[in-house]
Amino acid sequence: MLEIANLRKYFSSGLLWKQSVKAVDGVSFHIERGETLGLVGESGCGKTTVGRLLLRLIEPTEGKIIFDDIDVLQLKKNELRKLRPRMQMIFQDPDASLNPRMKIGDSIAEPLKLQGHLNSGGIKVKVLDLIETVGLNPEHRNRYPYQLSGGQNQRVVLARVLALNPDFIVADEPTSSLDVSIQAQILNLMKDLKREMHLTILFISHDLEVVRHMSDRIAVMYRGKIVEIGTANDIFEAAKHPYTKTLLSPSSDD
Amino acid sequence: MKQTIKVLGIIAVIVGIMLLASMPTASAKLYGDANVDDVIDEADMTYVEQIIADNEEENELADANQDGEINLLDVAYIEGIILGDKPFPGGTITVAMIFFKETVDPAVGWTGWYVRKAGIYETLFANDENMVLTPELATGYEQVSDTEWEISLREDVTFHDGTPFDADAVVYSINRVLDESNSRHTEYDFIESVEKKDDYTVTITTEEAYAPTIASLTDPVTSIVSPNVEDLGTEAAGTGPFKLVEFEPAVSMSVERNDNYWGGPVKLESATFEYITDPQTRAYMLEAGEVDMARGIPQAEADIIDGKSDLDVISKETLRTYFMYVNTKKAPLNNVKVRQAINYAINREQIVETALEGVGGVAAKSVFPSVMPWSANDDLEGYLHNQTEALSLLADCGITDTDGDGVLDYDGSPFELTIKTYTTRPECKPTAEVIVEQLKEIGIKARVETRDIPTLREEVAEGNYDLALYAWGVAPIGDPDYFLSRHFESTGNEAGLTGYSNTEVDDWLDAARTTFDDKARWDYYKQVQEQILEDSPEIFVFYLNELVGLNTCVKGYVIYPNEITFLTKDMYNTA
Amino acid sequence: MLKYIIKRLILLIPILFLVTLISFSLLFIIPGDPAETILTGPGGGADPKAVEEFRIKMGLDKPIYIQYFTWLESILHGNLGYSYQSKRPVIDTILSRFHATLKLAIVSMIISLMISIPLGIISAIKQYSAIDNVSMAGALLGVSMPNFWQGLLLILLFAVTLGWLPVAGYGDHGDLEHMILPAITLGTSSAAITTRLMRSTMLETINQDYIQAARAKGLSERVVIGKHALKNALIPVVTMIGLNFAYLLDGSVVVETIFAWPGIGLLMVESIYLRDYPMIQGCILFVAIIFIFVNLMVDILYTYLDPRIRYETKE
Amino acid sequence: MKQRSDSRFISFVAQFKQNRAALAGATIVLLLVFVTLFAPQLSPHDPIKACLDERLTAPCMEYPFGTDQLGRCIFSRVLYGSRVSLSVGLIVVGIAATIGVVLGIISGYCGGVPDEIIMRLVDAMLAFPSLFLALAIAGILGAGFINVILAITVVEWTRYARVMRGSILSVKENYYVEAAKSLGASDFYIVTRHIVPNAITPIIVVATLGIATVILAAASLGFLGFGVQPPTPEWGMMLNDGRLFMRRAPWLMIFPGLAIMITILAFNLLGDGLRDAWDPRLRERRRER
Amino acid sequence: MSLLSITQLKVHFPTQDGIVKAVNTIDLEIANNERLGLIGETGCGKTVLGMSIIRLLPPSTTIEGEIRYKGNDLLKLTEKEIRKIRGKEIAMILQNPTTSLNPVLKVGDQIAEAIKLHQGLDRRAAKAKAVEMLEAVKIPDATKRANEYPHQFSGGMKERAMIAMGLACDPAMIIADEPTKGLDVTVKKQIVKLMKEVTTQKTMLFITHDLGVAAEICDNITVMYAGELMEYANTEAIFKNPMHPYTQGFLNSLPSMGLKAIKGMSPSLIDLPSGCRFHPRCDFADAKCRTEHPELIEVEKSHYARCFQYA
Repeated sequence: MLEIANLRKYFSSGLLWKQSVKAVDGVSFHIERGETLGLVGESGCGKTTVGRLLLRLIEPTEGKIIFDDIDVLQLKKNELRKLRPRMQMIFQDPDASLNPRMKIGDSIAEPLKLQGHLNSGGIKVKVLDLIETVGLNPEHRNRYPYQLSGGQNQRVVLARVLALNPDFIVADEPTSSLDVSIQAQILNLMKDLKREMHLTILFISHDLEVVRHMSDRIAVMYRGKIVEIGTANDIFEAAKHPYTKTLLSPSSDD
Repeated sequence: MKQTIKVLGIIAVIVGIMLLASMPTASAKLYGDANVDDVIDEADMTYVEQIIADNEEENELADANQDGEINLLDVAYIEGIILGDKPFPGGTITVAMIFFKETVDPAVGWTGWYVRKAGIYETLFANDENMVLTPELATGYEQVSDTEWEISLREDVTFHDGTPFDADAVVYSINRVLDESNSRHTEYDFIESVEKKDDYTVTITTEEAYAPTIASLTDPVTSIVSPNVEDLGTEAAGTGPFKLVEFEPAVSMSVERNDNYWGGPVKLESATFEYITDPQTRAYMLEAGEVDMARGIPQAEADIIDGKSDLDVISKETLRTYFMYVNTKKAPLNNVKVRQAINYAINREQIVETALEGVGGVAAKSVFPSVMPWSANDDLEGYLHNQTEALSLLADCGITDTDGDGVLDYDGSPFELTIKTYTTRPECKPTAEVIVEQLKEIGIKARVETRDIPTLREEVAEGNYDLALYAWGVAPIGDPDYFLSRHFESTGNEAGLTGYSNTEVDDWLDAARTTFDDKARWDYYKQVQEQILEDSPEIFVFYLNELVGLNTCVKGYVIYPNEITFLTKDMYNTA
Repeated sequence: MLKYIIKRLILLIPILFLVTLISFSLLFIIPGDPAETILTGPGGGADPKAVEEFRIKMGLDKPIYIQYFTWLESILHGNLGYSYQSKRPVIDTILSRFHATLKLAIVSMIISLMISIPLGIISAIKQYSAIDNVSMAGALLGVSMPNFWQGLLLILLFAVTLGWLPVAGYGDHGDLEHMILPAITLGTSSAAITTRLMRSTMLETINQDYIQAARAKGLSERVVIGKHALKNALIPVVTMIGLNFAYLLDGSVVVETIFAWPGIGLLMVESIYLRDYPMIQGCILFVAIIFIFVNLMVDILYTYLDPRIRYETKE
Repeated sequence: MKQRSDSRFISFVAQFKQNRAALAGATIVLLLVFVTLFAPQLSPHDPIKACLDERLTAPCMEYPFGTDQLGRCIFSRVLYGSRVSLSVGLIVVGIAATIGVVLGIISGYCGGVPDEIIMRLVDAMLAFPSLFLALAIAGILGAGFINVILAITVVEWTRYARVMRGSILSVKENYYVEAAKSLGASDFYIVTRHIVPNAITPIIVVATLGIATVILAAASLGFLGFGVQPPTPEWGMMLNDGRLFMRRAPWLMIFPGLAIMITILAFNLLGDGLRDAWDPRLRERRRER
Repeated sequence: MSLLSITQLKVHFPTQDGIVKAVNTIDLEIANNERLGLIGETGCGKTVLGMSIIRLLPPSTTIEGEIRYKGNDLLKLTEKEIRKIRGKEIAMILQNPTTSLNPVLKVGDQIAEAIKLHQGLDRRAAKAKAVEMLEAVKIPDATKRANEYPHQFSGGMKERAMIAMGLACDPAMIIADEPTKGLDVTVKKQIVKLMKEVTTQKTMLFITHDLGVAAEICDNITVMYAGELMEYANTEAIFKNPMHPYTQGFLNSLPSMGLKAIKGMSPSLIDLPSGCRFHPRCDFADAKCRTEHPELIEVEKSHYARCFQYA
């Protein structure tokens, strides 16, 4: 389904005295159709950058991304735009993921309008459908993001992402800004949806427990590189890389 | 909180110190003026004698030599002052002036005007307070031929730097004006050469016969400078009653008495000119006692200042005439009757009363104010305010209110006139506004538009105007040719703006320029003045009054109508 | 730090170039002819022959880009061209006039800071108190009152009616008493701005977590405000000095006109009336360059004051 | 104690409503607009009709603000003067904000070379103290309505470009922009639908305060004699004219001066109110704890 | 004998949206050398409770009840007296070290400040002590680090510095507010370990939303919800035998416990539900829960819960 090879992204700064930071430094992995790959690592290890690179929201310095036999990096702007609905992203902060000036209903309807397959009546039906799917009330349609809680907004984001029937979703710390009790709600919802809609997911998180719960396989990232990759069980039961071991160890063993 | 109180306290102390420092300081007194009549003359000698004889009471001023005693020595001292052997206790004067220059070189542009006002430089000839041409550094002249003028010079003069004044200095100074690099050299194109005949005689040869030759030597650009000064831009050495002491561009210039002045004892010891562009500020400074004199005080303040016991306002007509160019190339202004009608519609007395606060000027008859010897005003009738006459003249040209809306119509549409003017002279805008009201009264749809000078000039040159209100000094050198030939001779630059051309006027002007007989010239110029009034290519509105506010202690000040001479040897301060 | 300064200086080059271009392009928009005005005497009118000569002599007949390069050359020579009026190097006049402006600006700045900083602090600490309300109202009036109006009212009151202070003028080379009224006129409006800034940064600072942290240590309010809060709150105020300087320069145009203060603002107004283009361009360019360097200095000061930036630029 | 921080608009309005000073400012501004629109109906006299017999009349029933040196009604002139001031303010801010917003969008959204060029130009423009530059332009162009507008616009647009760019840069950081991009939306769509609506608020604040600045600048130019030309009454020019009669007829100077001050005050109050209501830092501070 | 005892504490403060009832009738005792975990989700009032102990709340706040420290009611002390308690007797480690350290002052000076004030040491001695403290919290190269500014520290180091600051005057009690929030897993582990070490001989109120961390450090745990304490027990009991439905739900929603969510969301402190604060989200709620307000009762020995199930 998705194959990336030797992906690199260096950020440079400064106009005259350039400095570059190797955010992603030669990352390769693949994801099977219908699989959830968990990507764990500490903040600043480059995991979010990987997510963005996959969707070509930023341009990689080097590397290859093959999505469904399409070489994503070779696509022209127009072709990329056509591909984009198939690959979607869920961000950390649900509040910043929604345009504060758009009603919830409009935010969900936006991808449908952009796609242009449905007429306004069709869109309305579909939006109501999606709202129900993610466990919101129809009356939420006319609310603004600030009138909803973080958890509810993350549901809206999910609804918007699902509107396009994507094949692949990058979920970048979707619950890190939520409280524990709400986090459980959202994660469960995601699991249900994945099953129902046969989604392929790259699940990025710093929380090992959460990743274990969500993923089929787990990749551990450290300083821009993937240090270990394997099934959830393999990682938790028989970690090989010392960094993974540190992550897993309880604090008293430090 | 405590800290703030401290800070506020410090501020208060500082302000307090500043206030204390601003207390006025005492100034000089007119020692020798024993009878306190503000002049030192023989009566004072008598008065001192009376004091010595105990017939009069002692006073401080009677102690002329300031030795603490009043005795016969003081009588002698007063005599010395009168004779010029002893310095006149004339004190010092501070004057708020209007304009300044960044240089003191009289040959640069019109800087000569400013340094002459300070009494530093002099010219070969000058106009006195009655605009009579008199020799200054010259003793006289002789016309050798139509084009040759022999000028004899004073022999007893030295420059401030000690250089003797002679023909070389004159040749040097005038050649500086004739030099190509001088921006005003074209005005002196008529001069072919200046030559030294002997030490105290120079010969000026002109290209062709040119009557105003001598008068042109009154322009301060021809000020005679010492040939031995290195940088005339920052230093000065003239022959005038005052020597330059310090010059701070844009701020002030101070001068002191020239003890060796050829014209006799200089009464004032020193003077300081402060350059204050804002008229209101000058007035306030005068009132606050920061200056003893202020030139160009605002008309609205004249009454208030005059009303103060210690202040006076002196006013006098100047040679500055406010007039409107009329676009005679544009219908219906090409019709002389329309121009005359406008002349009749204008109520000049009202303009003076309102726009000029009753003090700022004198209603004009024609081009030259009456202070000008060449003015024909006594023989002219001028245009007196007469709305009936104006309306009937306009009716003659088919300008009547055809549609009964109270506005006169010309050629089927309302008769509109725009008066364009500029704002740098404060009188222009209100004057134009009053004229507009007066034109409105007879039904002309008029309005004012202001421009800055270059824009206005450009629009006028393009013929894009109806009436343009301007102010000109009509005879800075005292000769009528300057203004008349520019404005009314067909080839004149300004006549090109109005489109005025009258062959008779051309002939008269040409004849007057090449005639050397004053009587004959006067006849020509009188005719010209009559004719242009009749033809009205320009509409004369008023002659500006110079308004000078001064402390009553300042004595001997006289207004020169040509706005060239200001500080003279006869002024002093009794304060 | 040195590297940072050099970096900043290099970045200035294109800006300085643009600044000269903008200053010069003022010439493009001239209607009318400067020669006409320059050569018009007190009598009125200018001699057409002289006008033509003048244009050629001053190079006004040349293509505009040549004129620009000539001007650039004069800038590099450091004289900024020659005044049409006095025929002297523009820079001489500007420097002597700027001296007066600088004097006035410094005194105004001192007055302004002496008023605004304590007032801003008190207002912030005692938010919504009477003193806060009064000073904020005053500050609002200060920014809203046109300084030309304020200047005139001050003259009317202190100089004309009460006679305490001189009306106008430079006095003896700009002595203090002549400076008070113009400096107050200039200073109050900038004080108004600074007071508001001081108050708002102070308010912002005292609501920061580290202020709570300082209180949690048991420090007294005096230390908390005077040390922890003030040190942070003053940083943006310091950077305001640069802006304030521009504000003072702007104000100087009007204030110097009213008070006959022979500074660069008055020079500008005079030069405009006289159409002394080299002088106008020179003034504009000079003021811009001064302002650029003041801001550069403020930036450097800022990086010095704020350790967050100081150490970043060091690396 | 973090509260939801995204309730921009509603809390904006709520904040604004609580700010009595801002409401006062808004009221005065509305009043000014009313005066401007109905100046002919409100004026007791023709503002340009001179009545030479009644010159320099002190304020009275007939002439509430007195008359000037040509006997024109100052009250009427002040009323009409609001037209000039407000229209200069609105036109300049309108043009400057449009230019600034467009350039700010280009600069902020595109980045790279266009950003460099625009920002260097802005930097260069900002190097000039604004009144100095405006004065030079107005002075050289000569007095007149259009010239005044031109002169002030030239110096004013930069602030909008700067603010817009900054605002765009911060809005651009929001995930919904990336989300829209990942939905396959075009740049134009993203800018118009997502970025500009969220980035424009600070521009409104700056524009409101900008009107005050512009009116003051216009009045300053008028005062220096480079303003709008007669017969249009303009406050700065009236002040300049009235200056000569400062003592004989102080009302000539006092009323136009007051008019300028009140107008600027009103826009400042309004702008401050808008800014306070908008500024998330201020708002959060009030909500927290 | 408890070191700190809170009785009937109510903390309310006005905002423009209404009165925030952050703390509602709380009774709590902390014994000497006890490490008590205060667990709760965002917006339940736990930080306010911590702040109210050393009275670091804005003046508009209304506080009722008593907070007795060593027998003295802290709420009755003058401002001057409470300043002598702060930092010296009770130190608070505020959350978010990035904003809680003054950016323009050197870290060492910020620590030394309190030492200077409370222990009367001179500048140099205080600074030396500050370096000592930095060493105590295992900051390498402490002498150099003391002269650095906060932004030169990493997140974990800043937290350590905050802890050093709290410990600087050897206070009897520490209030630590979310010291592990926002830290990476590995760093978090280090900080937890450090906290555990340095507080062995101290009384601590440990405020957190992270049950795992609390379990590591604390002897007892109390669960706060909507401004009230819902449950109180020793750490083991809370994990093994949670009594309150909220505690149960909270535990179950942890990923490691199977991610079983509690329905609905936390109420706002402005608009609290009637009856039991938790009833809208509670699976066991009945009519009584909706109308009547349960009290905190001792269900087992030293295990309290606020639920009608046990009434």
